[in-house]
Amino acid sequence: MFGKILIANRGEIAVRLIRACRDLGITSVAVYSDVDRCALHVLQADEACRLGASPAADSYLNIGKVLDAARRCGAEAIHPGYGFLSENAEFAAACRDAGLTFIGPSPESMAALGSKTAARRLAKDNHIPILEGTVDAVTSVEEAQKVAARIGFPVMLKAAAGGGGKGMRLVTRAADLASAYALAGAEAGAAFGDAAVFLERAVLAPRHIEIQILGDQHGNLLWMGERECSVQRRHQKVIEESPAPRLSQKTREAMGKAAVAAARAANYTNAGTVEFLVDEKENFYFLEVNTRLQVEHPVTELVTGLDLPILQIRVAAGEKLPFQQAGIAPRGHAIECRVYAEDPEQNFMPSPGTILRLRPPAGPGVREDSGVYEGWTVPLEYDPLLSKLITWGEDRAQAVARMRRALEEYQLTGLRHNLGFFRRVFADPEFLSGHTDTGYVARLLAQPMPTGPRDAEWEQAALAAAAVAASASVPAPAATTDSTSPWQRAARWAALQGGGAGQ
Amino acid sequence: MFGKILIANRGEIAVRLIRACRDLGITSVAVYSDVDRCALHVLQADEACRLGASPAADSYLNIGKVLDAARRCGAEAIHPGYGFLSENAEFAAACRDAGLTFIGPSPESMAALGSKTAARRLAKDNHIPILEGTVDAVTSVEEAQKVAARIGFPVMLKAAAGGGGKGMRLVTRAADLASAYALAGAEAGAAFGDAAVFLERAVLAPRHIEIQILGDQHGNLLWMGERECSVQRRHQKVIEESPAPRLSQKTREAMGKAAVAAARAANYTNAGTVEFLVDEKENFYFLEVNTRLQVEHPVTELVTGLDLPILQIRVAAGEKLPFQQAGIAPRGHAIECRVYAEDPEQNFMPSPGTILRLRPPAGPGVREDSGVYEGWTVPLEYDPLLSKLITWGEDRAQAVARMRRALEEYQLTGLRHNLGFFRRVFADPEFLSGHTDTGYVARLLAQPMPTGPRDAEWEQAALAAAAVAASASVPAPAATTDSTSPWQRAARWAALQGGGAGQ
Amino acid sequence: MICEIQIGERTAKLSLEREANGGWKILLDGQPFAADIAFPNRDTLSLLIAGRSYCFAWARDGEPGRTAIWLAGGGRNTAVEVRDPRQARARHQVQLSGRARLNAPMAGKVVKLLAAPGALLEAGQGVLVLEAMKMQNEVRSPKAGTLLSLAVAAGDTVATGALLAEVE
Amino acid sequence: MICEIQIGERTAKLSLEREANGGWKILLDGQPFAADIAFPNRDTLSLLIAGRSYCFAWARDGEPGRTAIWLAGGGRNTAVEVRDPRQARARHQVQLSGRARLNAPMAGKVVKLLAAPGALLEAGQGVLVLEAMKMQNEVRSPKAGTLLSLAVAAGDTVATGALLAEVE
Repeated sequence: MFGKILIANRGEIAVRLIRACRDLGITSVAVYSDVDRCALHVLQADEACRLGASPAADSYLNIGKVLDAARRCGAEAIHPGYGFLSENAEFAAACRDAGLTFIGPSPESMAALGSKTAARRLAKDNHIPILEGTVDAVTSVEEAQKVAARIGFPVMLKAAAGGGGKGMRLVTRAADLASAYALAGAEAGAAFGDAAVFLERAVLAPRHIEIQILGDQHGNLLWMGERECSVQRRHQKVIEESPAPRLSQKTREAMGKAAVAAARAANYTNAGTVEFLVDEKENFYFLEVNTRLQVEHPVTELVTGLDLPILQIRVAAGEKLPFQQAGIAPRGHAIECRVYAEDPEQNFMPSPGTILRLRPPAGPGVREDSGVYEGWTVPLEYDPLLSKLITWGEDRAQAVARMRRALEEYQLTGLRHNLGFFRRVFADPEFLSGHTDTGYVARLLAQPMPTGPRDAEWEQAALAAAAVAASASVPAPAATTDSTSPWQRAARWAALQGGGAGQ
Repeated sequence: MFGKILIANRGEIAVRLIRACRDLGITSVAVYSDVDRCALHVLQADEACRLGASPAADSYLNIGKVLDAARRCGAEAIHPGYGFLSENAEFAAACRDAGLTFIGPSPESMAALGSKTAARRLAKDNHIPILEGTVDAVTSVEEAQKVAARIGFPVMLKAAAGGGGKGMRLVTRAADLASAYALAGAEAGAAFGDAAVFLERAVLAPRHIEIQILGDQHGNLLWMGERECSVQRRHQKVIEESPAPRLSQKTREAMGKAAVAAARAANYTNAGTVEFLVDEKENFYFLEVNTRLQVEHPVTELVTGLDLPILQIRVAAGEKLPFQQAGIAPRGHAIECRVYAEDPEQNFMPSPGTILRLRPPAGPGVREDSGVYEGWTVPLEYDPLLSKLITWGEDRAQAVARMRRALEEYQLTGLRHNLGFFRRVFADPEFLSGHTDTGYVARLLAQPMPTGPRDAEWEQAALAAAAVAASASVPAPAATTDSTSPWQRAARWAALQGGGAGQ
Repeated sequence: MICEIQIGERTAKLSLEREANGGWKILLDGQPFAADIAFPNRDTLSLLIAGRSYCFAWARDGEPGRTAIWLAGGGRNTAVEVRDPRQARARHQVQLSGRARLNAPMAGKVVKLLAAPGALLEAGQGVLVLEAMKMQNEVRSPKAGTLLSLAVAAGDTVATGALLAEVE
Repeated sequence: MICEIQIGERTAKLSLEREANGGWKILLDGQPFAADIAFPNRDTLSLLIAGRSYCFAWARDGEPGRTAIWLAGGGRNTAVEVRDPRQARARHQVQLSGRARLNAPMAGKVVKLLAAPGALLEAGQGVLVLEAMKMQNEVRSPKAGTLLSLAVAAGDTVATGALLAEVE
């Protein structure tokens, strides 16, 4: 087993991996950019090593600097988390060349599966159903127009590299294709260092269900249940759950076997996720493989009782998986909410700022994987994920009830976020019935905001509280040491104008 | 199902019960004494109702005031929690007379099992092994001396009413019996309103293992695994776990059946716990029945996946248990640490005060059931339990590793507490081997304090941090609005003198 | 103290007086409002109103005469504005002026301008692209009209709420 | 700033100087101590020392010249005392005076006196019974000797650290 692991990431996933290292008695090393000197992962790690300036290209995406940090601190292995370099085969190869264990699949497996285009070809070759479209990237707007005309609108533009909804655009008519192609390419380039995008038939309002896989270096390759990830905005998941509601055991197993077949064709080891689109008739289509730990891995952990980062580290160290396929026995139901610094009233746009108050919920069935703390200023440079709130219950109804209770307890002020949006989702009959698909969020937001029986009372209490608080003579409990310039204050004010009780 | 439940308790258990009500969509009503106006349970409940002055006799132990509060708020049921009125058959009967559902066993079952002396007789009648001693209370020091002489020292003095180590004294020689008898009686009187104590043979360093039972009003009575509770100080549990390490499945099942037999003999319904002493040869002796929810119920919840307060409420409302004995399938291992405001360096004496900083741990496998918050002044009047920290793991080793990690993250300052003691326990080979008995804490404290390889480094960092903090020009972040009198400050200073890095 | 508080769409007038016994006398839009108010710590308020328990953690923000109070409680996290009624009047007039202003919906970097001053815009047409947290976001015109002015250039970093452009 | 800090059994001398570049120059018992120090927020400190990361949340307590700093970090929660070296000297002398003082180990109520002034005590013999949080606790003499004086009577409520009795 390793003595020291460098965690080449930041935010909640870096904190999650530090916890895994601690559970195994392994020294954890955080890396950081200048703006992240006081980020939570730096405060929590055993050691910390500066990478460089704040832009990701100078820090978390810079292979040379990450490898240099690993050399300096004497790490034996690198865990890449998700995003940044996690799906970069070149980085995995560079680790191997530097004598470091990359905690993930081999560079060869990543190359075979990591790009969506390559993965589509592999799936096709292994008789796993895929959606109509280009297998290779499209190299010009003209080519994109031609293919789109052939398969018919709507079409989906997708970054060949990466995932997480970045560099992805739904295009419903030819007139929008050029601008969407440019934006998707630019976003993909900025996020993954690769601007290539491909095109496929868009299935409107499908379900998005994925299979967790895990393999060791001794030929064992298992699937660990599925995750339903249809609740998305901006093509990015915000709520995930396991098991998927309304999915037959027959389809679940067929998907599991297809996922293992795809992974086996690429000699896959370590953790990965095979994503599928599922239509109303439970036909499923291979989408892509995420060759790394997934953001939403906790829902699988809560139902299976397994610790995925720990298993990743173990198999990367050469250990055999300690169980077989039959040993994976899910129990109950788990749901995750991704808490983002974003504004649901402004199309979920990122909304950085300083956290003035943070009291996460706790108690039975509640897990919080956070990457922030009270007083932390969420930087502009990176993904706005603050934390993940996950609940477990004996069944879906209990997991939902506990999530509702957790949202009730959650205190988070100082910036805009989506907790109010979740509060609305977990009171919505359509969500509660389990009939979600990727069009769900748009449908929900098209409805008028419902008001509860206690809302007016709450508003009266809040008015009184605000008046008393404003009149209080104690100094304002601002949590930062930085003084805020008048200009910043004015800007903040403008942002506050849109504020409402809906949050 | 009930629409509104009054929670006749305070602290973490009241918060736990508020959460259970919320999960069921039931309105929760907190009750409070004057010193508890801003206690966490009052802040978290849907409604709150004043009982009276701060002494428990004027508030939480006052049957008339609790019933009056229930009437005023329109509650249909009362959950008593643990301690206070929870094992008071008179109170349960008064609830019934007032047309309120008491969430617990019937007054008749409580009378048959609630007093330790009555329970001993019932166990004897049902051929469940008990320890030699008096079945009834001893009424004078002289009688106590006589019985002790007969069965031989060491003997244990125990309050006939109540539990939790209050009114309990181990006596090793005749000369100490008189003072111990007086103290135990006074403590029992103050805590339970009943000064009666009985005497039994003391088994030195036995294991303390208990069985969780649960019955509905339709004749179903199940046992839900055991809890190992041998790690005690002042005859009160501080660490509990499930399953018990080194317990054969045969003994476990025999204890489960004995527990169900005892409960069935008393027509038991709702949740209860049957406590046993277990010797080295796995002989077990019936100790007592706690006719209420136990402090340590979360460890059972984490391994069985069940929610005990919710099941209590359901069966009290007349519902059938939704599973049979075979449906109870424990998974993994859970451990609980009771976080107390007490001083391990002063024989674990209670140590009230104001919480200046509180950041509980979180992440995979960690659950915190807390009754306090940053800024709260822990009152002198009640039990010093602040919170319960519980971890779950696939096996004991993982539960322990996660507990160690959680303790590493835990930030709690402003008063003395036992987190440092737990840190020591979870690094101790004897504890890690699972070979604990009720003499464990004394053996541990008799050893010199071990120092870790990083302790000196940590101390240097702490010295530098303290100097920088002391020189900082920002105002002190005291969390209270109260000004502290010079006299109180001086007293605080004296308390701080004993301070050390050991915490 | 008399103040005007805006919460969501609603604006209310609050009058607040400390009583001799330490309690509070509150008038909400002229109506007496009875609450038992206590302070769990320096940034938390507990209110018991007709038996119901409300707890709010608060943080102060803003500037003299216009305090923003962030409130967290009962599952809601929201910013309310507490105004001195006289100063509020002046501000209102500014807001009512004719032009539509495009403010930055988030802090970010202007990566591309999509229209030049003088351009005729359709409602919903993109004016510029703002990048934040690795997302490219088109900022669109709220209405059809003429792009009067651009307050930023490509490459500029802007704070949340900063003026980007004006459309008439 | 120069101060004397007591942590557990150890007392150290710290000298602290703010450098022009915003950094800190620290001497620990006369030896230079290199640390990269940052402030995550107003009550947290981050120190990077030879690559290792230490984070402490702190809260201040105490009185002028004798600051108590509660530190939470790395699994430890402890109070350290930061003293002005001159004032510390004076205090020390008080502590060295001859008699054994019994201080209240916790705040509580004196429910019973077990010995009267003048009584001869064995080491470990009970002097009085203190009740706190429903526990009855015997406060015992730390040594054999004579009970010189009792500072409390049955029924008194005492704060933590309050003088209860003196034994010689």
